[in-house]
Amino acid sequence: MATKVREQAAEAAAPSKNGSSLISDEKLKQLYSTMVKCRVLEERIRILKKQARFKGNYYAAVGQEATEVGTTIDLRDEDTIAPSHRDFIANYIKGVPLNAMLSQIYMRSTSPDKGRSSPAHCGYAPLNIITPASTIAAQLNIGTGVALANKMKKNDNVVVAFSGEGSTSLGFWHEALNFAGVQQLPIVYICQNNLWAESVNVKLQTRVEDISTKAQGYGFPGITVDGNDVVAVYRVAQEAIQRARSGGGPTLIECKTYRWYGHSEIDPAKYRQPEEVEEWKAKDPIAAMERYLTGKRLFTPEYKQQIIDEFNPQLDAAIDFAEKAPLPEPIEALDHVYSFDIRDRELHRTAYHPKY
Amino acid sequence: MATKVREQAAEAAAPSKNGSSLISDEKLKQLYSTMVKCRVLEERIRILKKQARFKGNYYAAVGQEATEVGTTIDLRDEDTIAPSHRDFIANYIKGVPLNAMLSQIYMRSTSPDKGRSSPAHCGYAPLNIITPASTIAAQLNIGTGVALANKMKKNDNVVVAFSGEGSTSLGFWHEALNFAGVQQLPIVYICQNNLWAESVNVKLQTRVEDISTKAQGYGFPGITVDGNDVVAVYRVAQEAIQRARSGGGPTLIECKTYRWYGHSEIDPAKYRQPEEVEEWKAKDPIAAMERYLTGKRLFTPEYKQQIIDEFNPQLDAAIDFAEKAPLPEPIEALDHVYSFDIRDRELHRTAYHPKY
Amino acid sequence: MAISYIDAIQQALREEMLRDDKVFIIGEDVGVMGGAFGATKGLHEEFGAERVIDSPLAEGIIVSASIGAAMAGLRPVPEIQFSDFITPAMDALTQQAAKLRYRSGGSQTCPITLRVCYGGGTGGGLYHSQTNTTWFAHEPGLIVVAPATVADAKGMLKAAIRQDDPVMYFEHKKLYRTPSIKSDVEEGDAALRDLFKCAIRREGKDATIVTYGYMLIVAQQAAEQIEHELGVSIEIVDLRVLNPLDSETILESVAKTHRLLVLQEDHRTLGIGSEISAIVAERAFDCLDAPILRVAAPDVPAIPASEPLESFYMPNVEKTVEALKRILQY
Amino acid sequence: MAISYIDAIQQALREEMLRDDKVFIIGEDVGVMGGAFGATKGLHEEFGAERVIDSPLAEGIIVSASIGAAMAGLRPVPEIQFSDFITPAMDALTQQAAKLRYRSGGSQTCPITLRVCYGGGTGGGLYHSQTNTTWFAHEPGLIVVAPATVADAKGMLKAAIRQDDPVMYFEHKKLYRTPSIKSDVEEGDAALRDLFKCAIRREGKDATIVTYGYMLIVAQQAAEQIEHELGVSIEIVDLRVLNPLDSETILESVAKTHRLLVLQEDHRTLGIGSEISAIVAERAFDCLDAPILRVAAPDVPAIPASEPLESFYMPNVEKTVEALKRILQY
Ligand SMILES: Cc1ncc(C[n+]2csc(CCOP(=O)(O)OP(=O)(O)O)c2C)c(N)n1
Ligand SMILES: Cc1ncc(C[n+]2csc(CCOP(=O)(O)OP(=O)(O)O)c2C)c(N)n1
Ligand SMILES: [Mg+2]
Ligand SMILES: [Mg+2]
Repeated sequence: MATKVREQAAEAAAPSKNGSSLISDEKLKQLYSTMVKCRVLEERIRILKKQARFKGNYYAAVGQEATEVGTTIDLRDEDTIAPSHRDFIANYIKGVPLNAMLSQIYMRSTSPDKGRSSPAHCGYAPLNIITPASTIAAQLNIGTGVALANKMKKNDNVVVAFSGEGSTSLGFWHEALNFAGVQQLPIVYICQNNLWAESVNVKLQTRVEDISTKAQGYGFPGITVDGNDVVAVYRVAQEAIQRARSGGGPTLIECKTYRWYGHSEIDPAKYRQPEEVEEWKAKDPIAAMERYLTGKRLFTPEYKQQIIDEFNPQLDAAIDFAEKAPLPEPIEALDHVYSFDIRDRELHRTAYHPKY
Repeated sequence: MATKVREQAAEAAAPSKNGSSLISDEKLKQLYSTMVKCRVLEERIRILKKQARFKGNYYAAVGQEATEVGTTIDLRDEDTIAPSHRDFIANYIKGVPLNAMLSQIYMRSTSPDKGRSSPAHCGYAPLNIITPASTIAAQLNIGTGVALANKMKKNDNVVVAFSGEGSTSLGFWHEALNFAGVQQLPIVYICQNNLWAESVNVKLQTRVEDISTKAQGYGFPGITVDGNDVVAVYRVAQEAIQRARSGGGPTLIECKTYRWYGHSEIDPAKYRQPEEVEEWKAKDPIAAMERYLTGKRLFTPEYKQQIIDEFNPQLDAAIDFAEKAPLPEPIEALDHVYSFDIRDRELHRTAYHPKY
Repeated sequence: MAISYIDAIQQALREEMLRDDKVFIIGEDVGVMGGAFGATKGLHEEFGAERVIDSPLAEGIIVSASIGAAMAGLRPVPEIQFSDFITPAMDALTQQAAKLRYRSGGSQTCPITLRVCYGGGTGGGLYHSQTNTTWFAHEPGLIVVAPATVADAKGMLKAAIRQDDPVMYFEHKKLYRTPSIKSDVEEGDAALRDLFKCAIRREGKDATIVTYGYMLIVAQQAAEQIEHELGVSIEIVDLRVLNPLDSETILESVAKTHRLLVLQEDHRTLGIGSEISAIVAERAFDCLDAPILRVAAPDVPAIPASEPLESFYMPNVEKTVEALKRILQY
Repeated sequence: MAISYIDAIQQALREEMLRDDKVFIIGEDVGVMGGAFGATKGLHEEFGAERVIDSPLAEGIIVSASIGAAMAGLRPVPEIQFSDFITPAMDALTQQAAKLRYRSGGSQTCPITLRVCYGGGTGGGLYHSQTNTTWFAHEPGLIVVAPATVADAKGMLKAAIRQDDPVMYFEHKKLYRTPSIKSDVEEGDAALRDLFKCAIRREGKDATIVTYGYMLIVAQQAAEQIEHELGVSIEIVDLRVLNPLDSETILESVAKTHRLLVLQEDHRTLGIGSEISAIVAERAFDCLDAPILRVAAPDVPAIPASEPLESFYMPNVEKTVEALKRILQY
């Protein structure tokens, strides 16, 4: 079966072969404004981290917003996403309330997981967002199982599963994609190839140029797209999601992109050349979209300012909510182990019972 | 990098592009006679099993001899092979004494592993044959490590690692090939695609037509060859081994073949259509080679009889040796756990010591 | 009419699949072939390839796809053909299934029932005889059960499938067709069995044997022999559940008999017997009149294939009787 | 001059690489970056990418390629960045490394030294705090060590690299830079330390604490506090080796003090403490004047990230002192 290996942004932005219409101006603006809000959100989180206002680490996707937004924006509530440590903002794009997300950052009792997972590992059951483990690629395999269930239930919900290029080296990644191919599951695998897995360059992860090539081993389409071109990503993702919804099986989409900062907030990223970073910052997906919108007379600096000015108060409120929210009670460490309660057993098991 | 997906037997039998000469008559006869001996060996083992003369199970490669012989026959003692449960005869082809191999079948103290592994799981340190675990594909990963060592030692020894098509679904398989690609290791992966993994058809293992396609995801050549054409297999294997020896990196060779009998001696293989079995028996690699040799005036029925008549006495002697060989002493179950002895500790640890 | 342990498993699967169409089976050779040992026999024909899925050869995705399907509301019953080959699913089981409810603050769960064929003594050798229950008995978040009787084989499997937690169900291959344990079983809900308590299989007052799985048979034979020899009475506790452990039943038995022996097929170090011994030494110290002995396999990597090596390895009646005498005569 | 635990690890690696060119390092981020915590700092520059290999993100091949390289005569020192992520290597470790010598009748071996960064109490949360030593302490064929001092960190790593068996070397991330344990270390062979025995870190006569890793610090603080409070003396046994266990040293200490407390960071069920308790209840029963208590984490799936949850989880001085009092006043 034919496998497409490269899709150019231009081509992607044009009416697509499945005859779907051009993207509306409203949608183009929504893609842009959502990227801006994600950027503001993560840059703020990074400041909060530097101010040591929350404990734990954070993994910013700054520079990768086009990928996150273009793939996630039009999903339904019933669709599932399987984020990795890098995809905190995918929660926002899918509609998770900021109060819940900031509570996650602050590990408060008001967070979706009641303060158990690390700040960036955010899930949200009401919107079918799988709470990620840190185990790289594990979310793909669980997401693949959700896709299996959707297929068995004969509904048309899809799963969008995220991973980085480093993740492709793991056996988990292979078992998931191979199974999805055999079962022709309604799932889209988004591989954000940002060139680095912590300090390890993609050249040490795989011998292939394009991660999308790997789809050929699984018998479904693999597409490489400019991950900093939100229109291209959106178009390619929509096609893949459509194919999945209509029973056409899985797609692997490689988004070539870049993380502007270190692997996490404690990583100075000395292993990268400053030139490389500059080169990629020049490819800022937000600036690129501004140029694109300007060409269509859809962008003005005021418009951008307005987006930011509307978003910041919401963000301030959420931060305030999270900072005022209570931490979990210590004893809650004993909860949610099983469907039944174990507090009693745990609290008394160490005690010696002279009754014997 | 270009990846070759199909090589025809004819083409393979012709002088190869790397300019290597035609295969000598002597070599052709050796390929044939070795296949015949392997067939005799395994058919005899199956009889011994039916006669319940040894315990434990056996996994015959009858029907797959061309693959085993064509890939293994010209290896050096220093080259390593990583067999699976299916590749008992690869031991014979590489030169393991029949006494050792039959001792393995009979699980005697004279077996290379002193009676620990199951009959078909034969390794032999003096000839660098890795003693296989039953864990599918695990031998590939260990073999890949041996290849890494050969590369680091800057010698020109190669590794030939065997697996079946079912093995390709496992994460282990992926991690091994991906790493070999990145490191450009001197290893040849032989995938014997015999259509079945126990009762599971290859269509349920992967969506791709040719397993060799999977090499494209790892950035090295993948070749599909008629696994019942020993000349084609030999030629393709020689090219891959040459490439590996000279620092050209790994190759994945898919040999399309078929196991005539059940997965093991206790499997009636009801899941297969009799027609399919007949169709493949008609493609008997030994009969095919006889036709090929006849065309070259190198074959007569007497010649075949002579091979069998010479081999049978050797086999009888080895069976006799094995049946007369002692079983391991019970206490030997405590040996070879560590580099140091633990008999004492184990024999006395349960005892209660009133000295305290 | 009396049925075998493996037929009880097949019945449980069939009844639960008929009861709830969310229940499905996935694993290697579970479909067309009906399982390596026949536990899923006939189910592929009856329920079709959609609900009895012959998976690729990949334990990791067998379990992790089940986790995802369970999150999405289905009731997967995946199978691991041999416990020896469960390692590719180690992450799915210990890092995903065991931790999903906890890491999501109770908002996401995965009620899967993983059937695992385990156990030695059948000449299967190093890689077809392993137990490996310790890896999972050590993981809170997982329920680990190991039925020893036909009634439990059926009833605990049915209960596991209905339980809102990930359950690992260890079935001993040597029990599959043991004639001596064949028995009648009930139908439907009446067949359900408890998932949390130990069972007293034999009442006694002079010593307690705690065991599970195939070793229950060995314990019973040893008890009979020694009662006959020494006129003592031995209590036998069948663990049934390895995680979370039912400490109370064990402690009460020891409080009554004052002597404890743990019998396990697993090798000694960090087998389930270590935990039971530790619980009793911690909480019922005063009740003990003798050291707590463990009859277990020696600490070697696995069960060798050659007959003399395997029989040296396996715990048996003789070793059990000898240990019992040591604590009784202490 | 006094160095830190992590510098001791780096020194050991460097010295062994200089001594024997068969020694090489492989793992995630071990090269250019010098390791997630800096344990391999400077080695990539000094020995090059050939001997300090930045591997793909795949723990399975990191370990299994090391096994193969070791079979071929090299001395690999692979690294697992966090014990939480060791699961992809579960088969390589338990089914291959642990069993290769055994299954080949002693004819094939794989002397690898796997460094594993483990341990909690640093706010790392569910997946950057795990211990998971039980999975491997349960596997004969593996040597499992967990140094608690700077001298051991260096000497046991050097000895492990020279040992003809697969060794798992668990290094506690909270010890890496703890100022209080910094100390001088010897150079070269003089720095070598034993790989098989426990160490008495503190002599005492009224009770024994058996522990390892970071908990040794907790044990020492608890011992001081209670000696000061009650005027008793506590003996502290540092396990050092989790597999195979040095039972003799533990038994001798209990024979002297008659009271035993096991302190482990791991959660209670089937942590190493269970085995130690079982060994003593089996072999030194008569010496015991009190129940064997275990101070351990509660049986929950992992260490939660939020501060109050983590501190509830972690064993500490207060919990240890309380348990000590219970056995002393028993
Ligand atoms: C199985 C596993 N091994 C190692 C790690 C440690 N780790 C966390 S993120 C990371 C790099 C991931 O790289 P990539 O997949 O490219 O995602 P990115 O961080 O670039 O978004 C590593 C090695 C882990 N979390 N899980
Ligand atoms: C990890 C693992 N899972 C399951 C098994 C059980 N098993 C043994 S052989 C086999 C089928 C192997 O099929 P394939 O790789 O095609 O090799 P073939 O037997 O056809 O030569 C299976 C599932 C195993 N040995 N290891
Ligand atoms: Mg990356
Ligand atoms: Mg096959």
